[in-house]
Amino acid sequence: MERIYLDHAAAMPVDPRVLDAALPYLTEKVGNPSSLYNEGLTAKSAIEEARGRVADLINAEDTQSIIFTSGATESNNIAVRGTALRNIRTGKKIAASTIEHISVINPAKDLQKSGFAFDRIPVDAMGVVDLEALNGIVTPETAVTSVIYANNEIGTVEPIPEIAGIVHDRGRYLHVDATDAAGRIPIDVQRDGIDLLTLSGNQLGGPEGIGALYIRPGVREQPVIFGGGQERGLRSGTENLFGIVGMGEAARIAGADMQGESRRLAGIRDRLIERILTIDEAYLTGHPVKRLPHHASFRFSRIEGESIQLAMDMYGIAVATGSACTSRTLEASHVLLAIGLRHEEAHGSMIATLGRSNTMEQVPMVVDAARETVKRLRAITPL
Amino acid sequence: MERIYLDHAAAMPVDPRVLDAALPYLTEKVGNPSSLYNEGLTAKSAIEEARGRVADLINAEDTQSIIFTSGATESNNIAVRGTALRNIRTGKKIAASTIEHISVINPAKDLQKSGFAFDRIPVDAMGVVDLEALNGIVTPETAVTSVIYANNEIGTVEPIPEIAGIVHDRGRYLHVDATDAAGRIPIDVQRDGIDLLTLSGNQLGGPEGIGALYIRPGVREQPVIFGGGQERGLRSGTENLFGIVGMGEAARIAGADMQGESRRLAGIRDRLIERILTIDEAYLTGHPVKRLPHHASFRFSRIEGESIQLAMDMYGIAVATGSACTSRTLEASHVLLAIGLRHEEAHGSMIATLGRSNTMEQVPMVVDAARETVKRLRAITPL
Amino acid sequence: MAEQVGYSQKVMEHFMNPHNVGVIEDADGYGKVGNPVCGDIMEIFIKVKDDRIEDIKFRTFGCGSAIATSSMVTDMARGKTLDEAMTITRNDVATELDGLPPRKMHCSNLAADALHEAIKDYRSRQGA
Ligand SMILES: Cc1ncc(COP(=O)(O)O)c(C=O)c1O
Ligand SMILES: Cc1ncc(COP(=O)(O)O)c(C=O)c1O
Ligand code: FES
Ligand code: FES
Repeated sequence: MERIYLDHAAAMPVDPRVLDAALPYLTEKVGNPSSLYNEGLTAKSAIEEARGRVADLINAEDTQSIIFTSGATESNNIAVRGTALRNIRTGKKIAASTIEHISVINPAKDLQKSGFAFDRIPVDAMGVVDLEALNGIVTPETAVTSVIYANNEIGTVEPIPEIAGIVHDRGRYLHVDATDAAGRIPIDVQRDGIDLLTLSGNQLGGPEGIGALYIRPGVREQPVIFGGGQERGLRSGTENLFGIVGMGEAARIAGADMQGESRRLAGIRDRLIERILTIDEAYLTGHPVKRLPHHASFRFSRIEGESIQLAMDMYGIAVATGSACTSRTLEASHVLLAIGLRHEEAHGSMIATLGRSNTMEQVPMVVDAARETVKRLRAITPL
Repeated sequence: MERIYLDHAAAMPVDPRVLDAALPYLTEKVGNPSSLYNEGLTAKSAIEEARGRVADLINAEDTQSIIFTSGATESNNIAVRGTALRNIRTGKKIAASTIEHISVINPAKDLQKSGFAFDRIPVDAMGVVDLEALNGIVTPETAVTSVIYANNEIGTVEPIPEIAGIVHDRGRYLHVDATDAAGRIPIDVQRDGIDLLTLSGNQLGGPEGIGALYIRPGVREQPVIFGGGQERGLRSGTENLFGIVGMGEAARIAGADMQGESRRLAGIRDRLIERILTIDEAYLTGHPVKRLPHHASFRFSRIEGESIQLAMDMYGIAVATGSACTSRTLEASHVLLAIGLRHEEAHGSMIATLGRSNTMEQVPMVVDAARETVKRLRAITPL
Repeated sequence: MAEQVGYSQKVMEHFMNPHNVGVIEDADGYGKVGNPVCGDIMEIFIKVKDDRIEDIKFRTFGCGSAIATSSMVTDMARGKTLDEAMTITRNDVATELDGLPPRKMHCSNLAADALHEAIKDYRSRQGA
């Protein structure tokens, strides 16, 4: 049975064109980019070219505003911790929406131990940040405010330019986690008014273990990891040449293909949503319109998400869930609670994120499997 | 002209067998290892197998004592910062040798800002840690003592079991940075009495951007990067599946090939050292006997290392140098100063680290190039 | 050497084809337990004859292991005397399923508790 993979937000196959471009840097084109010998210069050029490509994707004003990290988690950590500590004179306050990724929330919580206040900005039932609340919460003492470009569990795209306006009126820097949005919808840090932007290599179609952080020129930062001073001192460690070249190529391809591919995926997504919602007591989570083109997320009443994931797998389909039962802490998804779902409701979540291998032809198979799954699990539920 | 690459300590080509094993995890075998669908379970199994292989290489008592990181720099940061902060009740003291890698020294310096005392343990002229001094410096308040297994600039291998004895008599935990030693000489964390051990994926023949930290069961740690709680909560972030599988395979190969390959490289090294030392005013740095099998390091009086690197490159040879001129800070190598060299002496360093592509036949070419290089540069030196 | 990955074959069998699903309308005993942490809910119905569990059914809201342990415990209890059934522990259920992931041992291994509740309910109805 051919499998249908619908968890691209968690992990994506690397684009074959990316592999072609980056593989030589694992085997032949190897050398220390800080060294002046031939291999070192080649490595250094490759890194700077990749930096330029990532900068282009988000219209950064300066290639040097991009630093490469080990992934989105680390970028988020630098953006929160590094910005807060380096700008401590602004004030000991940070703010973040209630639907940030845990790699924003947890470093923020860690800063609370050092006396920082951590304010949460609520969202509405569709996951859109409450602009009035934002305006009330952010103050001149807020060194960094973090808002996700588009949430990974519910797909809602935030009104970043408006948010940037408020943050810059009231507080200091706006950090935006664009892990899931980049390469799917057009991002322009200058137009959008973004000071810090998190990017993931794998979510662009590049390798795992690589990410980037855009830092607007002039924004002061301090590192989270200390060492040899690579990446302008903000991310020490020998450069992951394969990862960097791969991420650069992925950014280039994403820029070139985005429009067409996003339209294609949005078509599949819309059909999938329309058909899934014909299932009894099935609901969309997140925004019906302002959502990522590759993202469809649902909840089914009276059943639980891990069981949904396991059963869908039996039909050959890989989906994600925000169920408490699959989380490390066995806690309900903070995102689903933030949009106002009750614990029982948050349990029955199913998330499908599309990618290159997905086709319109797969939709009926996915819907049939979901229908069967729901039927089975409802047959044994006491609720 | 065929190039001769002699900077394996900085960056190494990935072993073709590693590529074969790991490439499928970039393309087909992709899935979230925390998920229960088929692709997730495959990923999880692959990670656990790799963990076992890394554990085997260093004879760790428990596969779960290995956590994967983004590289040796990060492992060192966790070992220093994470151990010190989590064991703060032991005391606010840390200690490290004067020849530690900067990714040990800089996080230690950062801890000074939080009120930690940072004590330096001197080494002798060959780079061997002064055991008496160690005994005097480490106290029951010293939460973590960091000593490099073998230094990357001078190749000296430290007497780790003796050091472990003293650290455990006097202080708390011993962290050992085995970035350059692992896969070159046999390491056994149980025999050696090591509490924390840093490993680099690339230095084993695996990809860049992946590393590991061995944490003896029972040693308490806290993370440096916060997020989703992967790797027992000590290294959040989606697992770098390709990197992890690659590092596992590299560890397996290193374990199997080490004896033969290290003997082969030691033969080349010995010949290289013998011949280079026939050059006028050329000196070996580091220990003549207790040194890494693939490591040959020199200094030449009255000339400067960046020039040496550039000139050697003209002869088709890539070497490293510890010269101030090539460093980001333009400071003389702290390692060369620590073994007692004066600033002028530290300038003229040349480091050759061997790998699979190197052969005995290359030695005369390297020596001729070095002789010519030294002659040229001496011709224009005022010293 | 490596930690078990995912669920055992047995858990998956019981998850996909759970035994003894349903409601006994005229049950002699009924037990219901829930885990406030992650929200699973299990209920067990028993029919008792001559101090033996003659029929047993369950309904469960929860994860794979919650469903599999419910199915397994009903299999294990069927035909046993009440005293025998009272000795079935959470661990016994997990063992019969060839183990559960450590994380799930406490939270979704409540089926034995539900069974014990059903037996207690039966006994209290008998006024014992
Ligand atoms: C919105 C968002 N931010 C950050 C991350 C962290 O990315 P990584 O795990 O690759 O570090 C994720 C991962 O899924 C995410 O969805
Ligand atoms: C002894 C030692 N430790 C740590 C490191 C840091 O390794 P990485 O730059 O791969 O993080 C190096 C790098 O050269 C090293 O030689
Ligand atoms: S029902 Fe939540 S973990 Fe089992
Ligand atoms: S002599 Fe030029 S940087 Fe040192």
